[in-house]
Amino acid sequence: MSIGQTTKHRTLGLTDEQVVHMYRNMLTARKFDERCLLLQRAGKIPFHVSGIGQEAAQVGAAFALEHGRDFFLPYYRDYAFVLSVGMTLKDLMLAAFTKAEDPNSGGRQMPGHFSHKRLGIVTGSSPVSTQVPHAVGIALAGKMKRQSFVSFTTYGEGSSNQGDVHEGMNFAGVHKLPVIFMCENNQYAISVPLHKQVAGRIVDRALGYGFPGVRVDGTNVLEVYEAVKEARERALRGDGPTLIEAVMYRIAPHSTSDDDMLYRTKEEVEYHRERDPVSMMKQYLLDSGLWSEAQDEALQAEIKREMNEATQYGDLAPYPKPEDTLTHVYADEREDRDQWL
Amino acid sequence: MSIGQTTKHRTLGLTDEQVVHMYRNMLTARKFDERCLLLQRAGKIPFHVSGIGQEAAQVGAAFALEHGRDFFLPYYRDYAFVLSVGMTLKDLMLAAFTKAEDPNSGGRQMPGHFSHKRLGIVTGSSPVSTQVPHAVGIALAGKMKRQSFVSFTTYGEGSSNQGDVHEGMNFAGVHKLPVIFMCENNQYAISVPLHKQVAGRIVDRALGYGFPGVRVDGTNVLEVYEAVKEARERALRGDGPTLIEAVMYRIAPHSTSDDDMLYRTKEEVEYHRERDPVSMMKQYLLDSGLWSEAQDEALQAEIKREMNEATQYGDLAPYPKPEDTLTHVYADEREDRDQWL
Amino acid sequence: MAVITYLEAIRSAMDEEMARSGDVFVLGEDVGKGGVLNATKGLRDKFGEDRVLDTPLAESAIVGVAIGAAMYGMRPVAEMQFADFIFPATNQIISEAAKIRYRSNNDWNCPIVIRAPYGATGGGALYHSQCPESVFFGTPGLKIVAPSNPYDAKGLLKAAIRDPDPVLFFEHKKCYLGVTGPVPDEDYIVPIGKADVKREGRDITVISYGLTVQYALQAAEQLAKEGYSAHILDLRTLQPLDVPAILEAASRTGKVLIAHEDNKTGGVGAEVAALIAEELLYDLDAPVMRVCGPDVPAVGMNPPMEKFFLPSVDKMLDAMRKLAQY
Amino acid sequence: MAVITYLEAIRSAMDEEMARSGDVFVLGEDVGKGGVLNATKGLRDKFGEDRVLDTPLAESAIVGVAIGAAMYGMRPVAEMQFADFIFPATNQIISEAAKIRYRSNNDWNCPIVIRAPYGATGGGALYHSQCPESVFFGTPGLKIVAPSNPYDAKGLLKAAIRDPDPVLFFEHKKCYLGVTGPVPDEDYIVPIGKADVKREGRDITVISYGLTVQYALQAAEQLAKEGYSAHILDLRTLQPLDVPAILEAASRTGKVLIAHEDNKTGGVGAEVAALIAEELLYDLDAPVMRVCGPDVPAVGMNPPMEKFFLPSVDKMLDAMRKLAQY
Ligand SMILES: Cc1ncc(C[n+]2csc(CCOP(=O)(O)OP(=O)(O)O)c2C)c(N)n1
Ligand SMILES: Cc1ncc(C[n+]2csc(CCOP(=O)(O)OP(=O)(O)O)c2C)c(N)n1
Ligand SMILES: [Mg+2]
Ligand SMILES: [Mg+2]
Repeated sequence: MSIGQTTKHRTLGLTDEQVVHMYRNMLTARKFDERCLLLQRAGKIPFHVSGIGQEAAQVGAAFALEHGRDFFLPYYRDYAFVLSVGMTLKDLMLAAFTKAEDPNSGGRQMPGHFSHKRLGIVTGSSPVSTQVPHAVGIALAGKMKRQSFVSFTTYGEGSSNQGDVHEGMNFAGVHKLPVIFMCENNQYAISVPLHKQVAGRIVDRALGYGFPGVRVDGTNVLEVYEAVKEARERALRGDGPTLIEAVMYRIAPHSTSDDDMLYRTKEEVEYHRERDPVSMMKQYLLDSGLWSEAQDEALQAEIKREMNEATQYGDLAPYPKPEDTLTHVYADEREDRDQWL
Repeated sequence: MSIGQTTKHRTLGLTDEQVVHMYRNMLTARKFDERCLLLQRAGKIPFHVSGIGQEAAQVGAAFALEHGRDFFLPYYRDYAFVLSVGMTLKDLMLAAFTKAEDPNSGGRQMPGHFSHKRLGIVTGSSPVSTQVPHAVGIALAGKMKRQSFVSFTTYGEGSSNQGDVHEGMNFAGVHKLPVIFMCENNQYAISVPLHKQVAGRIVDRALGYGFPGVRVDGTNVLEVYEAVKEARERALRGDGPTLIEAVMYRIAPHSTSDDDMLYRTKEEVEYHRERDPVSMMKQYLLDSGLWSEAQDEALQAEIKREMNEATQYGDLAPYPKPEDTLTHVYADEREDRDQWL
Repeated sequence: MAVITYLEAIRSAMDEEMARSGDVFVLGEDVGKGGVLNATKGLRDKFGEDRVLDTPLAESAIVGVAIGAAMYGMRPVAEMQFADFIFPATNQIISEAAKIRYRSNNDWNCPIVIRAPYGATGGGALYHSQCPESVFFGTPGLKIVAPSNPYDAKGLLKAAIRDPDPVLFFEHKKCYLGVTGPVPDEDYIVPIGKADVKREGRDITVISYGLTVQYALQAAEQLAKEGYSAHILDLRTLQPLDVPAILEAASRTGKVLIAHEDNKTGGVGAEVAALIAEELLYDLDAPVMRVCGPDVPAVGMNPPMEKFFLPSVDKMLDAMRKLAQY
Repeated sequence: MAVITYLEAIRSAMDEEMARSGDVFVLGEDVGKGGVLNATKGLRDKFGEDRVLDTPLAESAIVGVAIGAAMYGMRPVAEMQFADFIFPATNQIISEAAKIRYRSNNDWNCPIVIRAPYGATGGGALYHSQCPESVFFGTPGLKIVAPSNPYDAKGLLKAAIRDPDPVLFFEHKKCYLGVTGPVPDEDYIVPIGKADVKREGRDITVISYGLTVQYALQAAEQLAKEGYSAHILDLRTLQPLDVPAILEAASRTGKVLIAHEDNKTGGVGAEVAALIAEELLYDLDAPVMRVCGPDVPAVGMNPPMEKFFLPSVDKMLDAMRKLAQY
């Protein structure tokens, strides 16, 4: 690796601490994923959808955004993203164990359906791509109220074919809204490979909406960081949306219910596992002289400790009460109405 | 006008008779439109949506398609189109008067909602753009059954923003289906001008679906003919869909319920009226030496006679019976089921 | 109290709420010029084109963008140009708006209003006449409102805009210019969730909403001349239904006629009848009756089919008389 | 007669209809590998990937493309991966499929089948558990089917594929592997529009469809031990409802319990109750009862809320006993 490459983060304005922090978040997300797969197999949690292979893009994007100001509309694989904008392992474990204290939904939704108002994480659902117009609406509101922030949303390449993506992007393009659309193109939509899913190139769709499309290597955290940072600057300058296509590979099966060997080969998966973004990031740190194997072991141990704590906390936390089923269909009469009036 | 221009139709493989026929159809559609506006103002028919200004693209396209073989999914302004693929003035007048004999819907739908199975005109509705996936589905069926035809659909530039257009085009792109999408970009969606409606250029959207987009002067019948002809050849060769953006101007108000002076100026409309495609076509025929003012007068008289006949027929034809309301919700038990079994 | 049309009531509700708070804005197709049905006429001149926003022709985006803005804290009022064109937005309404509070365990909420001009005016045919309320009825998390007169229309629309939850607001197009009535000059709201007795009576109870309330009132005048008195309950809010008011009105006379323009099967009237069958069986003196549109896709364009399809004062009177004489 | 699962019944219906006619094909997300719920397993190997077509992730296109193919003359069977994801296709279903025959005055028709796996299995949370039938119920032009056992599932799916009109086919996911039963080896259909008495009884009538029919049958066994006999009618087709069968079953005992997993307000049960209130008032010996999901957006993921929400044999038995003892 050349010197240029090993200090790329500095040329992007990232400190050494930040880039280590990026790695830490990627690793934490990876370990969370691995833990959940174990917990699911052990019957301790019902279900898990994994983000393995997508951590680089998620962390790169999160570091380019402003926490406490920007709005985030992530999709179900974005563990590394939400961990990087303030969600904790405990929060995620509470969701995995579907417990009352889960800040995402109070144990109502499947895990991976992120929500945390204080952190700017907007509640998401399962039907894919519905969040895209929401991101546009938040950006519109910000523009109307002359607030300086962006809204950032992600979705898979399969999901990019939903009508809502088209309608949302066109709306954002017409009004030059501060939105960043990031498609995490991981080559599969469950079993359907890219070429049966998407005609043309996703990145080229931006042209038709009059704003730039950028294709980046989604396994390279710094490349994604740079693209999102530029997109954010454009948005804040009033120059409108950006579409980022982050190309990557879904290393794990679609979910704990999926047998991916029905539609792809071990060899194909192995090929990509060797290009694992977390390992590549570690290598970058090692090559830059910012990291050592000893530090890595210490970090792994620390994450493990945290993970155990979070797991235990999630496991032992109480469930909602059965009658909670009936709450929050509508506002409590006094509550919000008075707030707004 | 140079010699090259006056014989352009021959270089496209169109005979002199055909190009006169094109003009005849454009003029017939125009006269139909004008008659309906009169009938509506006189309270003889309830409502009219006009196609004035869009006849060239419609006739150009219709002549490039194969009647009795291709499938047509036109939108509500396509009078000149349907007249060119076999619908008669009588058919259209029966629809305008909402009479039982109307082949489009038996007087059930608003006029402009074309349908005629024998002519390959597929029933359309009011919610815009729903016909786009239908066109794709027909093309898919044709491909599955190894039949050699194209399906052709039109819609306005406002309607191009519906999710169904995106989803339909992507589907057609993935499966390389023999569909031609023609957007009649007439600059307005009711009162909303192009720049508030569409981000980017409509024609550029094709790139994102991996098939060619062609922008043509929609007031030039030969240019549209050429584009649709090429698109049809591509489709039959198995090379997939084409998007054609035909640029034109909606000279009339949106409908008989619309006051267009609320959102555009007389001058703007006047400017485009001077570029009226029907007059330009007449001029082309005159310049080519294929036409004379005397012939034109004869044609006008002939169309007027036909129009009067059709109007009278439509006016005098009986309405459906009240109880017809209850028919054709579902198939008559014996009918279609047996046909298919 | 000024006497105004139903359409003016709706327009002035938006006008006043927009003046009251900068969070309120309207968006939709052609709303800038005033809307194709004139509900937003004059608002752009007053509040600017940002707050009377012409959108691209894409209903799912109109609702989806409104949802995003509402989650941010705005109070968007989204216009569907015709209720018939609400269906592209179904996913945003049912999967999103209705479930945002519940799924986030009360962390987020979605205070949008979706205005949908519905019902037949004559000459609208299959796709400019529909009554789609039953599609959304029965989706918990949504509120659904359908006023029958200017007072209720204005008061309910203001309540809807101030409501912290999503409200579908169905405006019967035939009421727009056809129904006028007195409306207070000062600010007021009509609470969502409360039905209203529009006429007191002893012999039969008519339960309805929207235009057919007006038909029932006219038919009741005629019926009174024939010696029968009709009690008329206007549901006003379809969801949540005002169950106590329904049961009270039904038990008042023991003879219930339910009327709506929406087709009969699976309509709101079915739920009203079911509630009565569950709660009031022994108080009924006649079977429950329903007068509704026939179970066909929608109204035909030609006049004979239109007349056959649509409710009318005469059809209402026939049914009311039959029930009274039962 | 082989004894097979509900899922195998559905798969074999498609298999046999595809073998029977080259016009039949299936399309949807992941149907090629067999579908995420295995309903199309093995079909691609047998019929090729053109006739077991993996589509892009876009429900409106799946249905819209199927409609186009159906108008051409094909018999597409479109799979919604989960019924919860049918809503993006609402416009194509309600505005298009349901109205094609009517609006073209019988010139065109739209013989599509839309398969929608619905209902909660446990662990599916808000968006993999819904019962969306009431959204489409009450849309004339559509047929809606919801079988409760393998025999009906296979026979009805074959009938749906052969039907010249659009059919929404709701398959309860908890029946897939949980319900087995005998199915003839030879070709047969179960006619759309006919309800079926699943158990004869004298004391109470239960009217239901889908999974809750199974619960009712189990509860009836228990109730029999307590000395009461339950008459159980399985609607099988939700639209058009088999009105004579409903009235006959209700009048058989004069005590009616209606049950479904879909939430109560505005559900199919409301129409069933309304029909009874209109036609059988004087034959009833007890108010009509409904056992349904609560009026909340959908089932929660965590076990306590799930248990609270979902119907069960016990809940059914309680209601049936209460009605029997009324
Ligand atoms: C509207 C809708 N249809 C179907 C599904 C079921 N589903 C869940 S994830 C998925 C595939 C998504 O693929 P992609 O967008 O590429 O994201 P990835 O899972 O690969 O990250 C499908 C079909 C859904 N959630 N929503
Ligand atoms: C889904 C839907 N929403 C709204 C409408 C009402 N509407 C009818 S035509 C029209 C404008 C269409 O504009 P465009 O697509 O540019 O076609 P043009 O009328 O200009 O030919 C609108 C909004 C509709 N028909 N369908
Ligand atoms: Mg993917
Ligand atoms: Mg236009």
